[in-house]
Amino acid sequence: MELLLYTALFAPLVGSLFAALFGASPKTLVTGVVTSLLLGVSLVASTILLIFVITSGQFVHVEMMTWITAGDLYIPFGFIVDQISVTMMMVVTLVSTVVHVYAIGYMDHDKGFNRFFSWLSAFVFSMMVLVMSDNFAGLFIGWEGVGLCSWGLIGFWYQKESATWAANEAFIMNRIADLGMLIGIFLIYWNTGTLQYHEAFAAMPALENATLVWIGIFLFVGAMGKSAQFPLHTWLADAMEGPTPVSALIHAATMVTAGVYLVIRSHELYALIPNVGLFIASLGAFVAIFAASMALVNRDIKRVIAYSTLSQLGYMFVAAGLGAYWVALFHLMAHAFFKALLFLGAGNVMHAMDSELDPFKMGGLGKKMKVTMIMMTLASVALAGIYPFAGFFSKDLILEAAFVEQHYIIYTVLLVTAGLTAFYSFRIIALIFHGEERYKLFGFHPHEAYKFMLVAMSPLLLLAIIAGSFKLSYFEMVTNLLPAIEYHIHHPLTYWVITLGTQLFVIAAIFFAYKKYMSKSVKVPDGTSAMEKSFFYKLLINQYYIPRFYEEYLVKPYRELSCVFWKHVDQKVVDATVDGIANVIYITGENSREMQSGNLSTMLKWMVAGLVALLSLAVVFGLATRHSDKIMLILSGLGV
Amino acid sequence: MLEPVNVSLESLNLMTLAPMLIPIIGALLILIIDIFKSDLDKTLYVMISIIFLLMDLGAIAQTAGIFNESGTIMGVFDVMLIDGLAILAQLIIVGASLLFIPLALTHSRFHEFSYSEFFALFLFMLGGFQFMVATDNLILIFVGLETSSLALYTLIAMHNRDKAFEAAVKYFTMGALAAGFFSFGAMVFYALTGSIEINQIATVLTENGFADMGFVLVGTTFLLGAIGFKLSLVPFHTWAPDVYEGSSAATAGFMSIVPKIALFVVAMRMFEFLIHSGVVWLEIILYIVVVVTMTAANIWALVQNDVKRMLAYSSISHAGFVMAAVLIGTTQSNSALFLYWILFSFTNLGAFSMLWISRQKHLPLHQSSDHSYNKFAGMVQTAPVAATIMGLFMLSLAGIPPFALFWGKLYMISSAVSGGYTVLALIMALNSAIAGYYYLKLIVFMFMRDPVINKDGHVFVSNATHPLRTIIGFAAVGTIFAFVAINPVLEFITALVFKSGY
Amino acid sequence: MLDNILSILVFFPAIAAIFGFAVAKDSIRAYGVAVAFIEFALSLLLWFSFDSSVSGMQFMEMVPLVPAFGINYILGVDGISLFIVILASFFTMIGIASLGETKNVKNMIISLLFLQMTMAGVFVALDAIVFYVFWELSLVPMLYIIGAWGGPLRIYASVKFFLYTFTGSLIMLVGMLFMAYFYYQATGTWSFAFLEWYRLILPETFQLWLFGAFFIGFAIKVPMFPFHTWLPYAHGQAPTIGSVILAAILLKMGTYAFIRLSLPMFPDASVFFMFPIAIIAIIMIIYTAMVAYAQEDIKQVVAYSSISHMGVIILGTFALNVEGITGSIFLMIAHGVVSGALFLLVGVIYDRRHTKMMAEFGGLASVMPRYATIFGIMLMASVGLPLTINFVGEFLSLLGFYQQSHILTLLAGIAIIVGAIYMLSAYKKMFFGEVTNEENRNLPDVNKRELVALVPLVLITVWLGVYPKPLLDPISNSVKSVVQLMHDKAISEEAKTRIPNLMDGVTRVKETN
Amino acid sequence: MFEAIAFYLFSFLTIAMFYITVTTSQALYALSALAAGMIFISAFFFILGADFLGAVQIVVYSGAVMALYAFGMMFFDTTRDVKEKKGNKYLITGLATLAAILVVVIVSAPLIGENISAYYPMTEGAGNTQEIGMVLFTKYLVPFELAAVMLLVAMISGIVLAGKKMDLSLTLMSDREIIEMREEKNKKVLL
Amino acid sequence: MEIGLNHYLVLSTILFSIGLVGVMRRKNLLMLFFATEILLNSVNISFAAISHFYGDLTGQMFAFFVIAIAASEVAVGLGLLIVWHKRHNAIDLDLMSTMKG
Repeated sequence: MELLLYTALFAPLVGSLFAALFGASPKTLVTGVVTSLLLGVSLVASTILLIFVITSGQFVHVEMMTWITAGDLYIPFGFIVDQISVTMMMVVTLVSTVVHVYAIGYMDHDKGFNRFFSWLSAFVFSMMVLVMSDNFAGLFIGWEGVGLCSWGLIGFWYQKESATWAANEAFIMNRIADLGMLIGIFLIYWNTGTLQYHEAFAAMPALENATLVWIGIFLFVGAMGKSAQFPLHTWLADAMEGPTPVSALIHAATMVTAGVYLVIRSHELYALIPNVGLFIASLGAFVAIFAASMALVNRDIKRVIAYSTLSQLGYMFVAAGLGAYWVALFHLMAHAFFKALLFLGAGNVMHAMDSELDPFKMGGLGKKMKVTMIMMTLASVALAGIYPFAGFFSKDLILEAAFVEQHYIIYTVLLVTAGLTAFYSFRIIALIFHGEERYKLFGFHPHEAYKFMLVAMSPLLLLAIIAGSFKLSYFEMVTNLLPAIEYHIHHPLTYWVITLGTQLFVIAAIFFAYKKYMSKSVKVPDGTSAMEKSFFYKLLINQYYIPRFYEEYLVKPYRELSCVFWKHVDQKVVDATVDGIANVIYITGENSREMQSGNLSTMLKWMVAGLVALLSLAVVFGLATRHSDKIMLILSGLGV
Repeated sequence: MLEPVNVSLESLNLMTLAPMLIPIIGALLILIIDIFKSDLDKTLYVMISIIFLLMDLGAIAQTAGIFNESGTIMGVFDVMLIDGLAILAQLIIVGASLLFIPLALTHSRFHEFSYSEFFALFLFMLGGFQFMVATDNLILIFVGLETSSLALYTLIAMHNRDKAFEAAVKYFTMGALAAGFFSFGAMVFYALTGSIEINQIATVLTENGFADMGFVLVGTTFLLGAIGFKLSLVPFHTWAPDVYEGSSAATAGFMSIVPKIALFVVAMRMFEFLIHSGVVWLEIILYIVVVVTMTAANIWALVQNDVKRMLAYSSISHAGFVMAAVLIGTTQSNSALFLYWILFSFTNLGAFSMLWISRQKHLPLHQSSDHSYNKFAGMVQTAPVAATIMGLFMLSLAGIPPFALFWGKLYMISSAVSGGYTVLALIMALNSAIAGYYYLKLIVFMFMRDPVINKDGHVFVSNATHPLRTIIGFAAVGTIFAFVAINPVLEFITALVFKSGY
Repeated sequence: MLDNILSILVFFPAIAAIFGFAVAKDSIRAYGVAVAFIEFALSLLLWFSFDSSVSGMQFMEMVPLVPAFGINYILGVDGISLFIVILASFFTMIGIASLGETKNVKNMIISLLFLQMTMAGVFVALDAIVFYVFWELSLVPMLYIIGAWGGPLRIYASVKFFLYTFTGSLIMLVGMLFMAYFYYQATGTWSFAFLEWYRLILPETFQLWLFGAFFIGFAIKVPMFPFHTWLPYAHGQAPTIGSVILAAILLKMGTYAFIRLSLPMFPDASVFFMFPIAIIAIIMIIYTAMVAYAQEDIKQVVAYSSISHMGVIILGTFALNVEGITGSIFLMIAHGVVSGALFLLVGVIYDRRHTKMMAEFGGLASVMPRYATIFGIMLMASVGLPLTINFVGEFLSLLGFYQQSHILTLLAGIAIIVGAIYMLSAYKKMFFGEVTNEENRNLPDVNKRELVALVPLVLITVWLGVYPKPLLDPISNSVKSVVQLMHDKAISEEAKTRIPNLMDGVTRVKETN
Repeated sequence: MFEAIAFYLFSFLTIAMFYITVTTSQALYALSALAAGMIFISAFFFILGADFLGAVQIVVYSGAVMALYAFGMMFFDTTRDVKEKKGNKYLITGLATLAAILVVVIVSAPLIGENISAYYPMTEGAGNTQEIGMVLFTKYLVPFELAAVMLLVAMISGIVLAGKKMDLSLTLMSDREIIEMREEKNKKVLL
Repeated sequence: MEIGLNHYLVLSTILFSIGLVGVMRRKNLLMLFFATEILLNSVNISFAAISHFYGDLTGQMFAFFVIAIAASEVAVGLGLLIVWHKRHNAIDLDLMSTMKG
């Protein structure tokens, strides 16, 4: 089993290094193939591990070698395959294998083909480290590793200013969160003396509540960054500058869910601090509706999907926050499948449309790209949570959990969000595939993607449809580790009312979207319509003005302050002081060298003056000693 | 009627006179030779001088041996006083002279070294200095001082060009004023105590508990003026830069070392007992003078355009630095004074010698002085070895370890620390930093700039002959490997100083 | 030979340098590389014969120098100094090997060899005066290197560098003399030996003053805010090799000295000044990172980033526990490798374009992909990505300090954010975007000679990031004895509690359980 | 009483003479006044019983020194008025007066430790010259001999400086010129 | 009205100060040398007086040596002046300031 574990872990790394060898050379198909194959190996290994874990109910735990030791600190490279991590491994390897294969086609004409696969495999490796590590430090390695790869992939087209900007934004925002994570790790170490999961969690119940709260908060701050929770969410939408497979893999299926994974992994901690859990849930709910609202009007298909991801992450946090860890994990998994599918579909569309992203410039593509249309529609259905697709099982559970836990506000918010989700998903479906063929106005010649790309997508499609049926077996598996709380609304009537009501609401939203956006009157918005002038539209299209707020009130001041620090503080104060001291000394010399006039008379005068000065001092001193008692009297009178 | 005086020859301890008499005899010999045959080559005189200096060294060693056995020796009606200070100072005087005198053997001919009188006067001067340090009688000190000074004025003037005369006249006139100060100061102490021997003055003053403090202060002031003049303490220093610039580099180097050590010994004898007896005023005054001398001279040195003038100011600063030893007045500080001055002597003489071998007969183009910084620009490209050696001396003067002067500074600052003068120690340290700048300036010119005036490296060694190279080599080796010798030298000095009761 | 290996290590380069005067100009480079390689091999030999399980000094040598004044030539090496010595010889080798076309190459190589002597000397000296000798002497070759081969402001920069550090170290010298005097008062003999000084327990007020005196010397060398302004000039003007060695080794002297001298000698003062120094360190970290962000010259960015990183090192040092100090020592090495590599990288582009202005570049990633890759790796190391060398150090430093103060560590942790900001934006300006400047269009990628220097650095960066244990063990071992010494010597209650007692045998975990 | 009158008289005279010496613009006046002042000072010596000193004063100063100065004056042709560019008069007088006042303030205080035993007491009945001879050739033999050396030095210096040797400066001549000069000189000797 | 030691000391001081004035204000070197003679002579009065009042010969000795020193100085000083005068035909010290700073 250890060998399998190492295979699963290191196969992507090997692939990445292999591809890196050709990094600077022009496209060689072999890199794509090799990396994909290696990922396949990894997938197989993960699958075997999954089966092993399910069947035996045991963990695979290895300690490869020591990493850091200093003082009492001991951090090994330790890896664990348990129910949680194996789930994640499955998701990661599966989606990434699909994406790799897909990308061979998608990146076909790109000059950076080899580089792309190197980065992509490196990402997978980092992600595997993240999920498989048996300690927080190892998690942090993966955590930063995925951040790095995300940076490299978002900025993959580095000639584009917007891409590199987005890459840096993503990295820096993640770093902000990572600081929180780091602090959380420090707290854990100084309070439990270890960073190993099982030891640390074992020690936690003995700690003070306040400490635990702090640990919980700081770790969650870390999670917020990776999972793009408010207020660190802006990077995710901008990250869509990267190639679409990247968005599918990183910004939908895997990396962004790392935050959720962290919370699930730390469930023993969060179970001790329900208040923090509630906060997480509330924030999740807020982000869910907040992101969904922004998705409503956006005119960039990838961004819409990105907001959707954000929104779904909100769902997951709600579940995790409310203690329904297994539900969160389940939704994470299901979401990974259909969201990746959605992205890849969007990738097909982009490919067809020469990277055009505005759905208003498309329309009627369904005729040219039937398979893609079907796939995307099904994925959207899954996303919307229609029975019997994957989304229904996972998302519905979250709603139920919220209901059962009697957090009705959260429940309501999530319910509304579900409606919004359905609306915006089908808004773009309608805009892209149905209605007038507006693309002709812009001179596009769309075509369907390569066959093998579509084939590659098919496992995802399958899973998006059927993943819900694994619910029970899944439940059995993960509840070996996670608290086995079943969320049943005991009153059957209520159950049915809620379930059916939700379904109807969602379907209504879908119809509304179709009705609104399939009509022939849909035009490319030109900023003249009443809606576009409305306050809400502006608010939403500008993402609540948050990016601008950041730009105006954080980025710019930072840049200006930096300049002030450099040009004014550092040069004009600190350095000028140093130079000033030197200059004062020098100028004193320059000015007083006149003393040495070279005239003998002056020199003699100086000598006499020196003598007189000494004599005066002598007299003063003589008087002072003779009258020292009187002087003291005067001084004491003055209060000295 | 007066009784006839019976004096036994043994009680006179005539051998105490031997070290001083040897150079005087040598000088007379040179004069006699000159009478019989003039126009003899300078090498002869140089060698005669060296022989006599070596004999002198031997005589000093002899007295050192006796001192080591029997302690302080008084001789010739107790006028002569041979103690550790006297021995050490004489060793430095003669040693530095030995380094100096071969500098006469330059490639080009310079006026003073071409005449036998120069060597005769030089030896007379040494005799004067040796008398000064080997007595505590103010009369003998005064006469010795004047003998040597008058000879020195002439030596400077014998360089025979306008600047040299100007320097000599300035030095002479101010020296005359200082002589007035000295005699007035001595008079006041005589009035106070009825004696002009420092140990008796000390005894009497201590006995009556410094009753006439006013007189003491006036006397000290005048003596400080006189001694400070010779030691170039600010504000009595004004002669120093001009005189250094006016005289030949070799003479300037000599002047920066030998006269000063003689005066340091006098200052130690004169002032330390006063400070130890609690004349706070003197402590304060010396403190101020030391600090001002160090600092002001450093600051002026910063702005100089001529290397020799810079070295003049730097010598002033070093003198101020060392004067701190007198202020501190512990055995350690007094030992530090000698250690410092020994190390300083070859470093500084080495530096001046480097200037000396680069001396040209005429001023460089568009320059108003012999050794402007510009002259040395880019030296490393044209004369790398010479530049390196010069740089070495500069580093040593700046107190960069492990070169010679660092150890002196170290021990001196340590003595300030141990003596309880914390702030002084800091000021000394900071002054070393300021001093770093101007020494560095020369290094910058030599190593980091391109040549301006001299594109031909030969200029820098135009005066070099084997003897000069040897001297410089000796100084350089001494500067680099000083750390090997520090321990024996320090032990020797400390033993002598301690045994003399300082 | 092993008995005298430290002396050989110190003086071999100097002697070789003297012989180097005799080597012909066109062969001097080979000679330099050979000498540096032998030196490096010697330092490796030192490592292999080093006993990691011993926490104290090894390979001690003692020759009386000025016994009358307690000055002895004492050398020794322990886990704290071992790797910096190796790093120094390594960088000298790398530096000489990568030396591009240089005028007066002979003088340069001889200076470098002398510099190597002083660097080795500082880190193995166990006598204050010997330490001081090498400490000061290291300024001279550096002065020459900056002043003779530097940019247009080279003279200003070199003189400033020299005088500033010289001033600071003179104050330190006064402190050393005080220390020796106190030792003399306590024992009746003079001594400048560190190991003797360690045994001296000083009253707290003395500790404070002496700490202050040493602090000025070290802080200028490090350089700590607000004494840092010489550094950007020195780096900005220095030739590549000068910057490399300055950043990689010379700056470490200050932080090393804190650990070697200040901490074990003045435990109470260290505790007393812990927070003020931590605040300075935080200012260094954030402020200089912001200044770095504002720079237009890539070399200045790296220079300021050095200061920022030194802040983390200082913070780790003043964590006063094993984790923090170990981390800070490791970070010294890490920062040496990384900043050295970054300066080399800047040198690569400077050699080609003779400018360091970022605005002149842009889009280099497509022109020089290998260069961009190596730069990227080093950049990521610089921002402290895990599995690179810097992370281990930074992590341990911050982790260590967290025990002392939560909020300050949080502030210091901003390092990882601001560090990313200036580094990434600099990288973006240089490498990303379209090639706008025609001159950049046909730049050659890194050549073999440069790769010889850079690839080992990349390998070390990753190797030690993944497997830092061979270094951490000896370091940690020696640090433990330092911390224990501090704890034992501490007088005040606060210091006793702040500095952990390792001899309890009871670790923290067990306490909590 | 006589002593007092003599003291004040000669004090006045010396002060007046020296005042003239330092203020007059005529070198000749200054020289004459100086010589007169010196002689008046010897009067003090006689009053104080230092006969030998008085004699030496007159011989050395008024004789030798003044003769030298007079010679110098003729040589320098300073009979004409010397232009004294007046510097800062107030500074000079201020400094001097301050010095005078300061010293006078201190010095006019009575000496407390006045009962001082003489180390070389005057012998009753011996003449001043004898006494001096006695001390000079025992105790002060060394300084005396050194003073002789000093005078020798002064003599040599005077000869060197004022003599022909300084007329041609070897320092300023190039090496070639020096060699040529030597050869010429040798020729002369041969002729 | 007894003339005491202090009288002589004061007189000496006054003469010394006159000498100082001369030293400071004279620009003609020859006349400046006159002033230095005054300095030394003024001290001699004190020495003789102290010698007289203490009945001690040392003071007279000192004065004797001071006279010798003064005489030697005149010789050297005049020598220097002659050299200077030969070159410049002047003995004004204001001309003598080529070195400064």
